Amino acid sequence: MDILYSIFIDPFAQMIGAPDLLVQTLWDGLVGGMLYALIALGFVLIFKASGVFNFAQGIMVVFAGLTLVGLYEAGVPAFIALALAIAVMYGLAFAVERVVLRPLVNQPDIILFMATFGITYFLIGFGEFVFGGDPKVMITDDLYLPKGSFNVKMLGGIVNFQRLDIVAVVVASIMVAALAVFFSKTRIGRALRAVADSHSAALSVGISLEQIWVIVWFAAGLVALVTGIFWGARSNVSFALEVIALKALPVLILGGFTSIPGAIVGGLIIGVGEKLAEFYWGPLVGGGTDAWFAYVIALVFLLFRPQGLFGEKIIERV
Amino acid sequence: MRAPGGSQGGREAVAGDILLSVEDVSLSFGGVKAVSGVSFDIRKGEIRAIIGPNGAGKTSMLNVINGFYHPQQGRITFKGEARPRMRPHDAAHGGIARTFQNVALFRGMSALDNIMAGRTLKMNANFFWQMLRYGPAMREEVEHRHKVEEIIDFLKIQEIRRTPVGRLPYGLQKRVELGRALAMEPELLLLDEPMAGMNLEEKEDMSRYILDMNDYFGTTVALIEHDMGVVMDLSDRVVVLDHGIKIADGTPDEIKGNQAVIDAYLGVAH
Amino acid sequence: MKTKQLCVAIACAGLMASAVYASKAQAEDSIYVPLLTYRTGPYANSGIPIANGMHDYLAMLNERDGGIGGVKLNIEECETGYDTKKGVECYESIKGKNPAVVNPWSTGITLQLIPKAGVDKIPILSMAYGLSAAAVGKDFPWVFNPPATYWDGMSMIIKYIGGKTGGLDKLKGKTVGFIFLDAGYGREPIPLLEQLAKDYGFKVKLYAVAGKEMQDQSSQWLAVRRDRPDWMIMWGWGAMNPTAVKRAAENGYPMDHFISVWWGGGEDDARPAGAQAKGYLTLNFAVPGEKFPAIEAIMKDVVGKGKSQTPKDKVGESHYNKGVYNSVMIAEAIRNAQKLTGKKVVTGEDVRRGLETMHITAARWKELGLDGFAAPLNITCADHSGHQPAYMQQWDGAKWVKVSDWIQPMTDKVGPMLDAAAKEYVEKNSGWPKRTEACDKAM
Amino acid sequence: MLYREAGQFKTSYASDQAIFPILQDRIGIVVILAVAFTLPLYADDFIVNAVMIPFLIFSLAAIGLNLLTGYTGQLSLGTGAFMGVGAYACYKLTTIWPDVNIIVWVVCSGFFSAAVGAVFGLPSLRIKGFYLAIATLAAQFFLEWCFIRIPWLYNENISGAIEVPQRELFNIIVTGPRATAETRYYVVLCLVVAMTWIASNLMHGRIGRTWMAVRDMDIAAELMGIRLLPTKLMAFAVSSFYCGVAGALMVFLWYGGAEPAVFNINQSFTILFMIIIGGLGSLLGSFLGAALIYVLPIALRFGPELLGLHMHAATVEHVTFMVVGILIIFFLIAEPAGLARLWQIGKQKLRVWPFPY
Repeated sequence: MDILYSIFIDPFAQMIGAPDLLVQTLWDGLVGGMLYALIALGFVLIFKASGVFNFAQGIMVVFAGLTLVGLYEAGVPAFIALALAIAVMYGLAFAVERVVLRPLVNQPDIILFMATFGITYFLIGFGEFVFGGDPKVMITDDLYLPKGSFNVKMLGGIVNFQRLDIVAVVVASIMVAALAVFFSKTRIGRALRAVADSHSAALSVGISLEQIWVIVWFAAGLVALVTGIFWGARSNVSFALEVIALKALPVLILGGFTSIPGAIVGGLIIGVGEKLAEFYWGPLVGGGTDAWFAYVIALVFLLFRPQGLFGEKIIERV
Repeated sequence: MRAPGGSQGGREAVAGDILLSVEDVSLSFGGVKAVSGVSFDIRKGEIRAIIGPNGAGKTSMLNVINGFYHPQQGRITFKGEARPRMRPHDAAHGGIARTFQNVALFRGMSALDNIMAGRTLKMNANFFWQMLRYGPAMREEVEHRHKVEEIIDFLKIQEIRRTPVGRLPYGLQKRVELGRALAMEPELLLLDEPMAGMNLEEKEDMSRYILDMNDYFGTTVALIEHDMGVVMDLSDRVVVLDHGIKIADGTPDEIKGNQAVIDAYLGVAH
Repeated sequence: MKTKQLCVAIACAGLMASAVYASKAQAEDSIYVPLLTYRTGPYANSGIPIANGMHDYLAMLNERDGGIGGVKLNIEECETGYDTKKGVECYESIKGKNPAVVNPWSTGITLQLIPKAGVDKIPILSMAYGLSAAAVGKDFPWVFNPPATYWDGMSMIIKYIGGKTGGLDKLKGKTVGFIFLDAGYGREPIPLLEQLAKDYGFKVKLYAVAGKEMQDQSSQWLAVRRDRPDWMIMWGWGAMNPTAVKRAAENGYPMDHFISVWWGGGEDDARPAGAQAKGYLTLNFAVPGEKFPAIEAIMKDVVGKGKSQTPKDKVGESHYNKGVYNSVMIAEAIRNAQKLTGKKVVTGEDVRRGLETMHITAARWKELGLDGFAAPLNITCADHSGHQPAYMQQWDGAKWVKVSDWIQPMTDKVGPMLDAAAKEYVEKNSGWPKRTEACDKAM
Repeated sequence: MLYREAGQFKTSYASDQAIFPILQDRIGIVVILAVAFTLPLYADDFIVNAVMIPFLIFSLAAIGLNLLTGYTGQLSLGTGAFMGVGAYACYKLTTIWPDVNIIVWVVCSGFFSAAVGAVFGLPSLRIKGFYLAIATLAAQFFLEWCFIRIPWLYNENISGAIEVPQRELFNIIVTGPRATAETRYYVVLCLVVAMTWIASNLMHGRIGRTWMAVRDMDIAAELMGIRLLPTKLMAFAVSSFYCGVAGALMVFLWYGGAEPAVFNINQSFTILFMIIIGGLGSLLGSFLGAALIYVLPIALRFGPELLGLHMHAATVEHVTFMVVGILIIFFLIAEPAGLARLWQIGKQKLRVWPFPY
């Protein structure tokens, strides 16, 4: 009975008893979810336009962040460093297209997936070689990112908001909105969708596959840079960040591999879900559940909706 | 066109028992009706053709017969037994084999292995002997290899035995697929457009195989085909579907003169 | 197509060829000191300064004194990336080259090497990490974990907390939170903490941080906010430390009630949070700073001459000096071994004896040019840790400041637990060899 | 000229169904086995201990994953965890019943991981491809967490790690620190050879054909009477069995102790690299992939020193990462079907050499 009580009643009693903590948990989950969503967004962009499951997105986040901070530490002014980092991400997109994607065009998905592992390895080695393996402090002040926090008195307690988190959520929302508009309203965006539907169809309407790949990888690079800045500011810029990218996978499952709003909704569900689980139910099993909870949500979810939240129902044909 | 090797002047009507009957079957996806209220039967030993313009619901009909789709309404009786929730592998166990409109071979395997895979149901050496590839497992392999070699000889594909089927030309792939279905020694063989995309010579070969198979092995065949010449020559009875509805059923001669069929093919509005 | 295949063939051939033989014969007139370090991977922030400190001190001995006892040290780093697999590979590759001592620098690698040490006759020096029970020299003749074990560290922290509360008996009814890396390393002090909680009547709250989640930690710190423990103790490593410090500050946890074990005491752990981290406390056993003559010698002979990877401004930092401490022990052990055996080029077996007789007094520290650098160290045949004291240092917003005297561990509590743990280890590993190595007299 | 099958006529289907129908291949296998079994006579400890033993163990794990991913087409990222299940099962078994022969327990531990693998294979009926990969990722992280969180699994050791006790086989020490590299090598080699032989038998028979049928076209397979769920579950079980045995060997005959981090996600990825680079659906590819992915970094780390080049340890590591990354991409471009396919092409060329037309 005790167990049942602590599973089914106690957590809810806690939620009602200390609503400020509940709000705080939800807010933290929201922020974490938004940041997961940013990483997932990078995956979605590339998957949508080239069908490549880009495992390197995680290391691209680290690499982008490192480039920015590394250049700054080398004496480049912050905003020039930012511009240069963007240029580097473009160079990376260009190089990936030329060296990896072009020779592997029309290969099965798993081969391209594997190739992105190659890219991951290379970027880990190259990043550490150039910038060193020691973690770097994100240059929040120079980028005029706010710091500190403010407390809001509500529900008989205090809810703490980090200014940085608010900016992160706002920037992430703007990026998502911008990308959604880009995909649906612009000529290039429509071309990208054409590529996603059929490579040959895209070719037949005169769109160069190469250009499109460069554009999506560059867009994913930009997303990675933004993600790197915010994750870097939350802890620091180091290669340990790479593992966070794995969290984007359950987000993708929930949201579907090709849906931009799906990435956001999935991110929020995962972010909020795992925080609530760890905070209210985690102590029952000794904590640390956030290492796997997101994946289990995704797994359970998949069993009922194999196509994801926003995917279309799959009808198998013979 | 007439397939060589068959009897002349239309096939004699085979008046065997009813092997399979389709009664008032309806199937829809979402709101789209693929098949509605179709009934017909297939007799033992006959070659039954299902024809109709594109989108008439022919392939859906085959999918219903071998349990891949479950009809919302109506029932299928096979060998006197109605199995409402039959799964595809149950159908296979019951003796229904099929080929596919777009070749569905196991692309990574050789022609020989593809046909051997067709014998899976007949093999039963347990895991232990399989592991050792010795005793019953090896005996079984060799025994079924004999059967498979017979089929290979029958289809004249000796040279491509070891070739991965992904690398074969389309016509040969279709032949291997037929071989694979044959290897199951089915009572009822469903052929989904066995001659699509073939040239005249290949079509003649394929027609001969179908007839021979029907003669030698006594296999009942239900086939979908667009080539009217082939259909009229091969089949004993023909059922015509259009927009998911059965519009005619009878011998080739009856169908030839049926006004509804002619209208359907000419696209006359209903 | 042809050339492509040729390239592949050549690549394969080259790979095989270079894999065939990878060890190299060693010159007879030097002492081989391999350093297992990690300058890469998720834990590099802690690993780099330590690697630098270890390397630079030994390199300085080579430059300034021409080695130890006239014999040059052949210093070689092997990169482990804090990965057990690579660590074991490193060990296998160095063990044939007659190493004087092995420093695994990872609890995981240490655990793998402990059973091998006695067989390969190579002593393991795991400075203040690894298996706490290895302090029992009777059962672990080849393993050393000076100057203190994790359990010593935990007891020192509780002692410090007791002191701040007005006596250990005043701890009754208080809550102590323990946030730890969810791995063997982080879990090790829990039994002692729970024992002490029972003895002194305080409550313990555990907050596990999974290795993958160490850059996030928001739910753990939220739980801290809910539970409002009076003190927080941290056993973290790598990227976990700076993140925890940041989260603690963000959640408004009083930083001067937040205490970390010595491995959370690097500059890189507190610096990212900057002024917010002000007040954050950690244990330490090697005083940071570059004003010691030995460190100045490093600056002059090694770093100044570009013979090191260390940036000038990082010499003398907290973790760097821990690395130096580690190398001082290596050097002293080699010296002792030379004295004991009369040989110039000593082997692992000799160095083991040298470690067992190590006694670095305050005077000796001064001789070494490290006056006041650390507490005296005394290792004996029975006690391979020394259970030496440590002190508390506090982050003032820009650097570490010493804020306490040397705190002695509660040896009365820790000792019996160590013995029990060692006994259990020996029992569980059937066939664990009985100690046959004789004890030398202290030098 | 040497590689010809002309003149070798098959007189029975049994001999035509043999796994190596060509004489030269059989000779080749015998030579390789002879070299493998005599290796400790002329190779030094480092080669045996740090190259060959892990290489064989990784090959076995790669075979395990290849059975699932290469032959049955079910992408799995839980290999590391399944290896862990084997290792922990073996540890528990041998500490509870220390008198039973350790080899028995190593093999038995495979059954535990097979059971766990089958449970986590259940979603495969509804989920495919990358989606399934993420379902197996849940297995990976959940099991990893269990290895840390269930002290019973590691006998409440304070270190949280498992330590390998000394065990003997016919009075020869095979596990623990005092087992010689040669002994351990022979034990590993025998098991790997036996299990490779079994895998090869399975893949050449009905079971293999069923699995490949499911991989190539699951719908057609189902319409031929192959039940998908039992087939996939069996593939998960057999694959996990191999991984479990590999995990137990890894801890008992190579590391001599392990903490949960050994079985982390990187382990899973490493094995996956091996089979993709080596060749999906090829046993030979599992070995070639393991050689490339495991031996290459060692060669890169210790190679430059051999050539007299002196580099910082960290720099070597960076360069290793870069080179491995470049080589992965290079090999994928050169032959996406893997090293095993390259080998096939080479053999085909040799067969018709010197008159290719």
